[in-house]
Amino acid sequence: MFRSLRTVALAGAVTVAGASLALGALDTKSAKAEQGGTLIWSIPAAMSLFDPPQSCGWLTKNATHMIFDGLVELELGKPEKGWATLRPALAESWTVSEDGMTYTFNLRKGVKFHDGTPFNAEVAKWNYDRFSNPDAPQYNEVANAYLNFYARWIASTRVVDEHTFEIVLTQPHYEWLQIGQSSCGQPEMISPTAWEIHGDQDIALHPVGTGPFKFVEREIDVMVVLERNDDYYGEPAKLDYMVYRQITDPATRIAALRAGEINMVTEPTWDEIENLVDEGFQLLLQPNVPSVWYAAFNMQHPALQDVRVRKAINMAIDREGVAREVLRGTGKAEHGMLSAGTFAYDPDYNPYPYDPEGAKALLEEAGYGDGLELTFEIFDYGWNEAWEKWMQRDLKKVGIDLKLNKLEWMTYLGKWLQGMPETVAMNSMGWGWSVPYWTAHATRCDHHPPNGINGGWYCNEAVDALYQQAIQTKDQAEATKLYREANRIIMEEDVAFVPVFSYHNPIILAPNVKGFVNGQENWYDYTLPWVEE
Amino acid sequence: MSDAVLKVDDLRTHFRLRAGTLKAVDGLSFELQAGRVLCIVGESGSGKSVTAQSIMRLIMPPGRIVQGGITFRDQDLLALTEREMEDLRGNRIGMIFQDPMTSLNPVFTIGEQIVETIVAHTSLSGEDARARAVELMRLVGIPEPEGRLSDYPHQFSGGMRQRVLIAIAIACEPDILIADEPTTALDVTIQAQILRLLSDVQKKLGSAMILITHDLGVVSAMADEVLVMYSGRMVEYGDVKTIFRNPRHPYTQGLLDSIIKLDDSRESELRSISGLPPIPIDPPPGCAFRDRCVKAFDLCGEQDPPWVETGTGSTAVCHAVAAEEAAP
Amino acid sequence: MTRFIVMRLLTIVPIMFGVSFFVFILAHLAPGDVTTTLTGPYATEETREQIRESLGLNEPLPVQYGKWLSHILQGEFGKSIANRRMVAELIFPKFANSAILALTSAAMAYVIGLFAGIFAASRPYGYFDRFTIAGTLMFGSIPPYWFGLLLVLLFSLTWRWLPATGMTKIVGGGGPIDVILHLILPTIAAGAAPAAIIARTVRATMLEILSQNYIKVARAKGIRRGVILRKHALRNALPPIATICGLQLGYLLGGVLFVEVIFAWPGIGYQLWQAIQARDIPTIQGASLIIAVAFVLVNLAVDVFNAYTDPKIRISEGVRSR
Amino acid sequence: MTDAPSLHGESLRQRSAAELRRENLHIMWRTLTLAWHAYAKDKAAVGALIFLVIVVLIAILAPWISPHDPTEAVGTRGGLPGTDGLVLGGDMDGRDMLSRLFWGGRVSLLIGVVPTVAATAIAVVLGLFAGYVGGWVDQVVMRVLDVFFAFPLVLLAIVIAGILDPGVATLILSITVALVPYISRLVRTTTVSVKQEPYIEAARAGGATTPTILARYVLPNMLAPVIVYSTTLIGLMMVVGSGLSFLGLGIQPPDADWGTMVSDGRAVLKKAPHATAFPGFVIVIVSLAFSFVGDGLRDALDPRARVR
Amino acid sequence: MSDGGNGAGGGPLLSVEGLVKHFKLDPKGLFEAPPILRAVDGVDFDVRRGETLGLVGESGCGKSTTARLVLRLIEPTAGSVVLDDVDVLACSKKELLALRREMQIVFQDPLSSLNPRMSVGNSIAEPLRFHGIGDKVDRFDRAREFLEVVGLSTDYYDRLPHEFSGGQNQRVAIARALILQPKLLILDEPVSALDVSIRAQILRLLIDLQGRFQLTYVFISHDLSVVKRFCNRTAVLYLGRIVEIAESESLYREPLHPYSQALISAIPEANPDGPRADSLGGLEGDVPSPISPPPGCPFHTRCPHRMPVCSEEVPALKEVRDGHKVACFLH
Repeated sequence: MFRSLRTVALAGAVTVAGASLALGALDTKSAKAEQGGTLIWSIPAAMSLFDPPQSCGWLTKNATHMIFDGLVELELGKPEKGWATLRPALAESWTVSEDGMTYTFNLRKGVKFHDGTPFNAEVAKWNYDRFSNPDAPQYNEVANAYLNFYARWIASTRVVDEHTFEIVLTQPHYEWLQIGQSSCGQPEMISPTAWEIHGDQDIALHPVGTGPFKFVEREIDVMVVLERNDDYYGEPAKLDYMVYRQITDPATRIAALRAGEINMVTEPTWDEIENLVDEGFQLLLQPNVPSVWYAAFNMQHPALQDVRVRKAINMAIDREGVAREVLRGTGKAEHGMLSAGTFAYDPDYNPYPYDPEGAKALLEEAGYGDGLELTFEIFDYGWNEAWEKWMQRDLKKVGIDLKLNKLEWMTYLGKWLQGMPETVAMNSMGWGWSVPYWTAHATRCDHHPPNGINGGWYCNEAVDALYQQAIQTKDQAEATKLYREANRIIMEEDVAFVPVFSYHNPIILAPNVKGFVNGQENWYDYTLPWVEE
Repeated sequence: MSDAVLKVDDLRTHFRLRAGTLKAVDGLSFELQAGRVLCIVGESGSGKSVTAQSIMRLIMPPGRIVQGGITFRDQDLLALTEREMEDLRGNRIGMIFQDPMTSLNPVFTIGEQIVETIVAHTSLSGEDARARAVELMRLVGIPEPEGRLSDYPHQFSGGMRQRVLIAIAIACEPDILIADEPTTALDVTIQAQILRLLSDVQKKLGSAMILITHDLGVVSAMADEVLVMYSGRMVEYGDVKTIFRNPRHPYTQGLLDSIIKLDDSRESELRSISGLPPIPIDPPPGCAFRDRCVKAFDLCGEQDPPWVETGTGSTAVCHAVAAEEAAP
Repeated sequence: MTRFIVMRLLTIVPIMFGVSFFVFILAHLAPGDVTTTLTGPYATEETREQIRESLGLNEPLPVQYGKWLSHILQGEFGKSIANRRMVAELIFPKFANSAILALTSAAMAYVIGLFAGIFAASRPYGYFDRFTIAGTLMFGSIPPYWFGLLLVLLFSLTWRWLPATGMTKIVGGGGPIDVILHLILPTIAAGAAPAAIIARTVRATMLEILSQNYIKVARAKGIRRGVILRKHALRNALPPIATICGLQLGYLLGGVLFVEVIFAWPGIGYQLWQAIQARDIPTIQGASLIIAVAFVLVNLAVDVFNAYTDPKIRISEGVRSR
Repeated sequence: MTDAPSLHGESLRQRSAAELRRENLHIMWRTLTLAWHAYAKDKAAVGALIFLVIVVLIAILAPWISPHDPTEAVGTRGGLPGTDGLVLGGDMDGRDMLSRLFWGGRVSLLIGVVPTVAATAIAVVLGLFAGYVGGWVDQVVMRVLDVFFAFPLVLLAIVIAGILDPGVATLILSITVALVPYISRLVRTTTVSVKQEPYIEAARAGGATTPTILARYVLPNMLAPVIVYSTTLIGLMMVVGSGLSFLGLGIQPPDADWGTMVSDGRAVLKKAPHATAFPGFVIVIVSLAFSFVGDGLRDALDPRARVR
Repeated sequence: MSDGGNGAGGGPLLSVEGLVKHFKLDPKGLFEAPPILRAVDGVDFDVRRGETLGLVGESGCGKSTTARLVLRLIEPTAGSVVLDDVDVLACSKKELLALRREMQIVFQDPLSSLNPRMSVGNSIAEPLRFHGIGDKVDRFDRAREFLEVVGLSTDYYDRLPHEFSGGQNQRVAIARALILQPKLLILDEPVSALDVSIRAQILRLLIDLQGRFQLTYVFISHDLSVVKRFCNRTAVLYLGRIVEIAESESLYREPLHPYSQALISAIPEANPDGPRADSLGGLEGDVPSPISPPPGCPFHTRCPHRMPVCSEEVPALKEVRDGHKVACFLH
C-alpha cells in the first residue's frame, strides 16, 4: 500500500514536469513566412492504437497517416475535385495487370523509417504479411480483422526485387487499392526493427513510420504531440508541431478555441458557427464527403415488412428541412446511399421528394392510418440527436410515433453489430467510403450478422450480383451505371434505408491558421497548413 | 449595608421567543454583603440560574438584560465593555456550575484549564502559573496534584471535577463566588464533601458567595441570607433562620412544608403545593403564585404584589402578607 | 492508540475485499463487448471469439476474479485493452492530476468553509450568518457543470483573465505558475459545493459546541471571546469537521467528473468515464479501485486523526503503558 | 371506578365507540395542526412549500397549461425571451422554453423524488434491521454499505447508469442504489440512539414484542430525521440526475428534464444564454425550496417544537 | 380491585437470591480478556406482599440494574428471581410476557420514558394492546379511567408528553404501569427529577394507589429522607451488594453499617438549627470503580473503621437483630 502511494506522488510530479519539458521548447522557433507553428486540434474522443493495421477509425487515422505511409495515399490537397483519387506514396508508381488481378508496385528508393531502418520490398511484404498471411510470425489477427475487406482479396504477395513488390488478388477488383484507404485498419508500413524491439503488443506505444511527422508523445485521453520529420522523402510539412488535444465536451471545445488554447475545432455546434465566423474564425466545408447519414430499416420488423410503410417513411422526411434547419448549411440532403465522395454519385437522384400527404395515403393503404409506433435506436454523437429528433417530428405528422432509444456509443456498436432484433424498427449510422462498393457491406445477403454488418437483414441476390459485376469492371463509366442500378433497386424497389443527409465536415480554424485544406475525407493532410505566430 | 460587594437593582432579563417574551427574571433586587453567603432558592424555571448568568453577563441571545442595574463594588457591570467584563469574570467574580461532568473542556488537561485562568488574570506565567495551579488543586483537596495536572477530565470522577472547577473559580481569589447548583449532580456523600469545601474556601478567601439551589437542606447548611424566587420574581428575602422559622410568603411556607425530613415518620402528612408553576411567557399582571396560593384574593390577580418589610425580619412580596402586616 | 489504529486497519480488509469484488462485477456487467473495439466492424465472429479467448474473457467469472485479485495483490493492474498501456502507468498520473485539483479544491473549501462556518456561528442569526446560510444553500444546489460553464464564460471568454481548459498551456507552458493559473477555475468549480457543505457543517457543529457547558465555564473564567472560539470551541469541533473534510476530500479525489469534463482536466474520474465508454475492463477496475482505496484511506486518516485528538482514546493507551 | 363499566358496560361501550372515533380523528387533527403551527413558524419553509406545490401542479398540469407542444419548433432557434410571442424564448431547436420547463418539471421532479423515496424505503428497512438487531448482522449490513460508500455518489451512479441502457428508469435506479448507503447510515445511527431511549425499555417492560416496538416506537421516532434528510436530498438528487443527463445517461429525446435542457443549451451558451440560464435557475431554486421545506419539517416533526 | 390476587398466602411476593450481573466491556488490548463491570454482585432480598421496600445507594451501586434484572429487561449472569412462586428467570418468552402483567416499572425521567410521538392516552393504553386485552374501545375506556385514577383529566387523552410538566408525565407513566393491574410495581427514582413542591404530590398519589390496588412497591432512590418516609423496609446498596437491610425506622434510627451511617449523616437537613456545611458528616474519597472493585469488603477503602480482615474477606449479610441484616465485620 505504501509503495504504491509513493508511486502516485512520483508519477504526479513526473507528469507535470514531463509536460513542461516536452512542451517548453515548442514555440522557440521563430515563425517564418508560410512555415512553422503549432496546430492544436481538439479531438472529440479518444484515439485508438498508433499501429495502423491494428487501429480503427477516422479520428486515429488523422494522426497515424501523418506518422506512417502506405504504398499509395489519397490526394487530399485538391478539395475542388469531386472525389479524392489515389496518388503515389511509398510506391512511386504501380501497374495493374490486364486481368485485373496482379498489382505491381515500384517502390521509392532511399526511404528510411524514423528509426533509420531502410524501406524496401522485403519490408513491404513483411507489413502485408502481418495482416494477410496467417503463417507469418508477425501475423496479427486483430490487424487481419480490421483490414478484413482489404486483406480478404489478397491471394499472395511477392518480393520481385529490392524495390518491386507484387500482390496477386483472388479475383479481379478495380476498387481494391482504394478500399485500403477507407478500411478500418490501414495498410501502412511500420518499422520491422521497432516491432522486433517492442513486440507486437507494445509496438503501438512506439510508433515508427516513414511519414512527414514523427511521434513525440502521447498522454492517453489527453493529447498526442507530433513534430515535423525534416528527413521526409516528399514535400516536408510546414508545421513544426501537430497536437491533438482531447476535449469531449462540445461547449468546452468552443470555449478553448475562443480562449486561444486550441486553433482547430471539428464538430462545432451548429448554432455557434455563425457567431464564430463573425468573430473572425475561418470556416472550412467539404461538400464531397464520402459518407451518408442514414437510418437502416429492419427488414424483419413486423410493420416494416410492408414496403409501403418503408416508402412512406422515406416520403415523410423533409430532408431539405434537415439541411436547412438542423445542419444550418453544414450539410445537404441525401436521397441515395451512394455518397458524394465517390465517382458513382448522382447529385440529381431524388426518388422521394418530401410528400407527407402521399406518405399518409400510403400508410393508410398499408393499414396504419391510425398510427404506428416504431423504435429507432440511435447513438450519442454529441449532436443532441438533432436530426433524429427532426425525423421524429416529421414522422409524427404522418401518424408514426417514433420512439428514440439513445445509446452510448460502445453499447450501440455492440448492438449494431448483432443486427436489429424484431422490436427495433430502425437504427442510425453515419458512414461511407470513398469507393461506391461500400454499400455492399450493409446489403449483401452473406453479410448478415454475425458474418457481417448487414444488421437490417436486407437481402437481394440481384443487388449482390450487380456489386460483384461493378468491382470487376475496369471502365468507371460502366461501373457507375451498375452502382446506380444497385442503388435504385435498394432505394426504390426494396427501400432498405432512409438516407437523410451528408455532413460537410465543418472545420473551424483560428484566423492565424493558413493553408489548411478540408479534403474529401474525414482525415486531413497536415503537411499543408502552417500557423502564423 | 454599606459594605455590599454587589447590588442588584430591578434586574429584568427577558428572552424573546417566537411564542412571546419569556420573562425569566423580572424585577429582582438584592444586595450581597462581603463575606456572606446568599442562597437563591426556587424551583426549576424560577429564574435562579438566569439571575446568576445575568450578573456574569453570560446571557446569550435571544436573551437580554432589558433593565436594571448590577453594581459590583462601585462598578456598573452593565456599563462595562465586553472586554472589561472578561477581565472581571473569573478574576473578581468566580462561578461554579451545576454539572461537573460537562463543565470541563474534554480535550484539554486539567492543568491547562486551571493555568489558563491564572494566566488570563494575573502576571504569572509558565512554571509559576503551574505552581499556583498545583497549590490550588491541593487547596481543593485533590490528592497528588502534581501528577494529576496533565490528566484529562475523563480521568477524574464527578466529585473531583467539581473540585477542579472550584479551583478554577477561586484561582484569582474572587470577591464574589457564584455557585449555580454546585452539588445537584452529585451523590450525597460527595455533596457533603463539596459543601464542606465550598464553605471552607469561602471562609478562607473571605469572599461573598451566591449559592443557587433548589435543595432547602443545602440552604440551611450554607446560607446566611436566603432569597426565594418564583416564576422570575422574588417572593421572600431574609436571614436564613428567619426564613426557615418564620416564613411569611405562602409559597415559602408551602415549599418548607413540602420537604420530607429525615425525622418524618411514615404516618406524617405529605404536604405539597397544588398545581404547577406557570411559565412566565407574557405573564398577566398580578402575583404569579396566585393560582396555587391558599391565601389568594381578588387583588392578587389585579396588581403586582408589594414589597413588604415584615415584622419578623424578612421581606416578602405578597398582598396577603401586606394585609397581615397592615392588620392591627 | 496503537490498538485503535490496528483495529481500524483490520476493518479495512473486508471493505477493500468487498470493493474489489464490486468493482470486478460492475466492470463485467457492462453490456457491449470489448472485442467490438478490438476487432472492428468487419471482423468475423471467430476472430472475436479468439480475442476473447486470448484475453481470458471466456473463463468463468470466479476464476477471472481470482486471477485478477491475485494480480492486484501483487501490485499488477494489468494492461489496458483499449490502448495497451499498463493500467498502472495510465491511472496513477491521472490520479495525481486529480489529486492536485482535489487538494487545491479541498484547500479552498476548507478555508472558505471553516472561516464562513466559524464566523457565522460566532454571531448566529446575524447578517453574516444569514448570508452564509443562503450562500451554502445556493452553492450546494448549483449544478457543477453549469457553474463551471459560467466561470469559463466570465473569466476566460469575456474577461480573458484565466485559461479555460486543461492543466497546462500546450504551447510554451507547463511551469508551476502556468499550472496554478490553469488550476484556478477548476478549483473554484470543484470546491464550491464542498465549501458550502463544510461551512454548513462547521456552523452547525460550532453552534452545538458553543452551547456546551464548558464554553459557558470558559466564558465565566474570563477567557477572551476570540480565544474561546479558536481554542475551546474549534478544538472540540474538530472531529466532525475533520470527518466532513475527509469525506469531501475523498469525493474530490474520486474525480469531480463534471469539472474534469468541462475543463478538459486529465483526471481519474474522466479517465474512468472514458474507460467505461470503451469497455476497457482493466482500466475500469484499476481506476475504480484506486478511487475507492483513496476514499477509504482518507477516511482512515480522519479516524486516526480524530482518535489522536480524542484524549479518551489516546490516553487509555497511555495509562496502560505506564 | 372499576365497578362502573361492569354495571353499565353496554351503554358505556356505545358511547365510547363513537367517542373513540371522534377522539382518534381529533388526535390526528391535533397532530397535524400542531405540526403545521410548528412548520408555519418558519416563513421561508412556508414560502418554499407553496412554491413547490405550484411547481408540482404545473408539472402535473403541463399537458393542459403548456402554451405549445414542448417538442415542436414554434419559434426562432435560440430566440430570446419575448420573441415569437414566447415568454421565455425558444431553445436551440426553436421549441418553447416555457412549455419545455413545464414538461421538464415532470421528469426532473420524478428524478428527484422517486429515487429518494425508494432509497429511503430500502434504507429504512436495512438501517432499522441493522441498528435494532445489532451484533454481527449490523456489522455485515454496514460493511456491505461501506463498500458502496467507498465510491463517490455521482461516480457510482454513473457506473451503474453507464452499464445499463439510458432512460429515466436507469437514472432512477442508479441514483437509488447510490443513495441507499447514505440514508441507511442515518437510519441506523438514529435507530441505535432511539433504541437506547427509556421509552423503548418502558415498552418492553410493558410487554411489547420486538415487532411492536419497531413499528410503534422505533420507526415513528427514527423517521423524523430521516424524512428531513431525505427531503433535502430531493433537491440534490435533481442536480445529480441532471448531471447524469448532462453526460447523456438520462432521458430519451425529445423529452427533456431541466438537466438535459441545461446540457442542450450550453452549446449555444453565448448566443442564447437564456437556454441554459432558465433551467439552471429553476434547478437551483427548486432544490433550494426542498432544502427549506426540509428545515421546516425538522421543526414540524419534532414534538418538542410543536408545544409552544 | 376485587381481583387483586392477594390470596396467595404468606410467602414473600418477590424473592431475589444471589442476583449477579456482570457486563462485559470492550477489551482494551487486542488479545486481552474483556474487562468485567460488576454492576450487581450478589444481591438477596425478599419483598413481602403489600409492603414497600426501598433500595438506596449512590450512583453506580447497582440499584437500577437490580430493578431491570428483576423485570428481566436484561438477562442476569446468575441468581434467581421468584415472583409469586414463579421463577422469573426460568420462564419462556411467552410465560415472561404473561409475567409482565404482574410486575411493572416507573422510570426516573418521565418525559423520556414516554413515546414522544404518542398521545399520553394511547401511551397508557399501550400495555393492554401488548397483551391483547380488550378491543380498541375497551382500551380507550380503560386508559381514560386510569387518567382519572392518577389525577389527570380525561381531556388530556390526546396530549403529547411534551405538552406536559414532569409531574403530569410521571402520573401518565404511573397510569401506564398500573393499567395492567400488576402486583408489583418497581419505582426507579420516580420523584428525583421533580421539583420539591411536585414531589410530594406524586408520593401521595403512590401511597394512595398502593392502598387502592393492593400494590407492592420496590422503591429505588438516592434520597434517604424520601425512602425513609415512603418505605417499610430499606436496603442499602454499595458497589453491587446490599450492605444493610432493615425496617426503615430501625435503620435510620440506628444504622449499623459504617456506610449507612455516613450516608445518613451526609444529608443536609432543611433545619435552621441543623448542622452547617462544615459539620456535615460523610466520607472521604470516591466510590471505587465497579470494574476493579477492591478485594474484601467493597467499602473498606473509605471505611473509618476498617480492620485488616476487611480487605481480605467479604463480610456476609447476617441478621444481627430482628429483621435487621448487615454485612460488616463490626457486627
